[in-house]
Amino acid sequence: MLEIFGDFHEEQDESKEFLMIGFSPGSTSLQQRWRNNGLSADFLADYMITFFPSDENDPSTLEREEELKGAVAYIANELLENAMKFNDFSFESHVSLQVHLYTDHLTLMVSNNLPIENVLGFKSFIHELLNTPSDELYIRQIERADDDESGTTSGLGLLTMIDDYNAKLGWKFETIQQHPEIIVVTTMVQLSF
Amino acid sequence: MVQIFGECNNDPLKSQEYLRLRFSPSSAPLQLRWRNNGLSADFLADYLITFFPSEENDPQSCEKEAELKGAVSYIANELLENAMKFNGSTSNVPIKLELMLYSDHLILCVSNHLPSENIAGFQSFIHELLNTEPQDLYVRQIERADQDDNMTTSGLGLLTMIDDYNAKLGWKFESILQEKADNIIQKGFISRFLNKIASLVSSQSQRAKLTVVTTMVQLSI
Amino acid sequence: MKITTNDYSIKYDTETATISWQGFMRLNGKEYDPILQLLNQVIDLEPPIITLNLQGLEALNSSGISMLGRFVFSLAKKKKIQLIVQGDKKIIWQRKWVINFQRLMPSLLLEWK
Amino acid sequence: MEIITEEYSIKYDVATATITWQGIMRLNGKEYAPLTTLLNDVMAQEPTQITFNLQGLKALNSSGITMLGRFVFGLQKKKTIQLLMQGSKDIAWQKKSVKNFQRLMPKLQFEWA
Repeated sequence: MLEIFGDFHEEQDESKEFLMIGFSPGSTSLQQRWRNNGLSADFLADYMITFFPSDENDPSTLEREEELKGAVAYIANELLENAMKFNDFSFESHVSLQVHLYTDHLTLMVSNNLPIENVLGFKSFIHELLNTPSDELYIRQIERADDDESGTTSGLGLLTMIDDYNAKLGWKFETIQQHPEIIVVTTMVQLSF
Repeated sequence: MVQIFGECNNDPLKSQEYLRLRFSPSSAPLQLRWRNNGLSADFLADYLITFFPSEENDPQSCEKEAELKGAVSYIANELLENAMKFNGSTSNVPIKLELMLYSDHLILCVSNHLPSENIAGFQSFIHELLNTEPQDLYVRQIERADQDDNMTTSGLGLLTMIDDYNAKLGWKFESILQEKADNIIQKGFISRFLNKIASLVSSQSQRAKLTVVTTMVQLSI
Repeated sequence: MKITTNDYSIKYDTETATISWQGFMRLNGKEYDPILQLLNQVIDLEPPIITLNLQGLEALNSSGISMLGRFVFSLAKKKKIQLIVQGDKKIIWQRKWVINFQRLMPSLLLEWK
Repeated sequence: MEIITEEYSIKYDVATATITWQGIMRLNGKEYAPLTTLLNDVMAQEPTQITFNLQGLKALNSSGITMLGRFVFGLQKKKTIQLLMQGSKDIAWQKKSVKNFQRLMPKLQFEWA
């Protein structure tokens, strides 16, 4: 079974450059490998920036490059943090992160196993995200975080992508196995430049 | 068809920790993306080090960490440089780099498309590498480079892995169809489906045979 | 004589006949040509001793090692110039490599930091 | 009051009531708890104005933005303390996300370096 929410499409062939990273499900604690999220996000951003040769004598291109690099590093880190936090490590599967580059935009995608008990809650948050004015949702999320000391704030990360970075977001929920049921969720972020 | 040389475990045991990178085959000039080899190698080494928490107060463990990091970044960079240099520009086979971590060793694997005209030469160098004293081969490679200004020094990179880092090397040469190569790029099932239809419709002759070479480096830790 | 980029630099000091290397050098084969040229110019000056200070060169790929090897090899053939290599054991590739240069030129002098 | 790690630091200067943030902060949700404690201690001292100097904070993840948001939100409810934020336009997350804090506290003052 396959369900799509928001702006989601399969990668097109005209993606000239791409990079995919697959991470092991992880025998080490999340704490120990947490640092690797930022490391991977910075690498992805650094890697992509190679394909935007900026003109050293033109400060505006350098500025644009820095901005894009910052956006990719922020978004990739948020996507990875969420995937690592919510991934169901009881299955043999990996978390994957990919970036595809097109002439006027790029896409970032992360896939992970979502535990069955979290599927409904996540879908209802997606619905809220796609149908609530961002000002309102922003304040709502901070209030929620205030009530919830455990601080699983994935919501704010997705909201900032849309609201602060003008990204388009989409999700694919795919049932890849029935017994026991395994659901892989892929989050796609499109960023124009 | 599959051919194996050296110490190449065709189906390595599942490792608990791994990192896989897939790179698009070069559409940007090699010059432009060259910097990404070092960047990727350093990332791999940095990533790996997370799994070796060293005691800050223990200089020995810090030194061991620095040594492992240096070895992995050197070897991964050499493997990627070779893969990018030799990957056939006409294929759409992605270049893959994989790091697998085990309790007492690690494996670095790179695979790329090798144009058919380069296969015989590469296999004969592998033979030389596996059957010559490193010292002799080292001097021989420098002399060769001295005579040939267009040198492609992949040979020295592989030799240093064996001689300086005590790595075990192996290779797998595998023939695949271009159509299968397409599928190596993980795609969603819709485009996979469309591809399958396209390949059923297209004639046999459009499916070119390609050789993919995998270089496997084993390093004790 | 010097070559300076964002990633690395090479400087030749005429007075001490020392070539100092700094940074990360992972060039594509042919990109080493200007560096080889600089090294050949230094050989042409025929100083009695040339010192290579590699202590600041943190990374070098095998194409770079090959270039250095060729330089050492040509000095060994010339037999007129003494070579001193200054390395840092903390930099892995140097610990491994500087010893290999002695295979090409047994009279090479090694100084560790 | 200060928290210093290899990757980031926050320091409170009592004389100027300024909290200076430095480095890269991408902590796992719960790891922000000591920082929240520090911020609450500062709030408890009831200075008339608190200054956040964020110019050295190169990266902050959304858990960190949430922590800052909660603090701003707490000040807003309190109504007795003025907040001044100093940011840098060269840092992507600041340029993008600063308006969010103003949503929580319309009176918040912001200065670009």
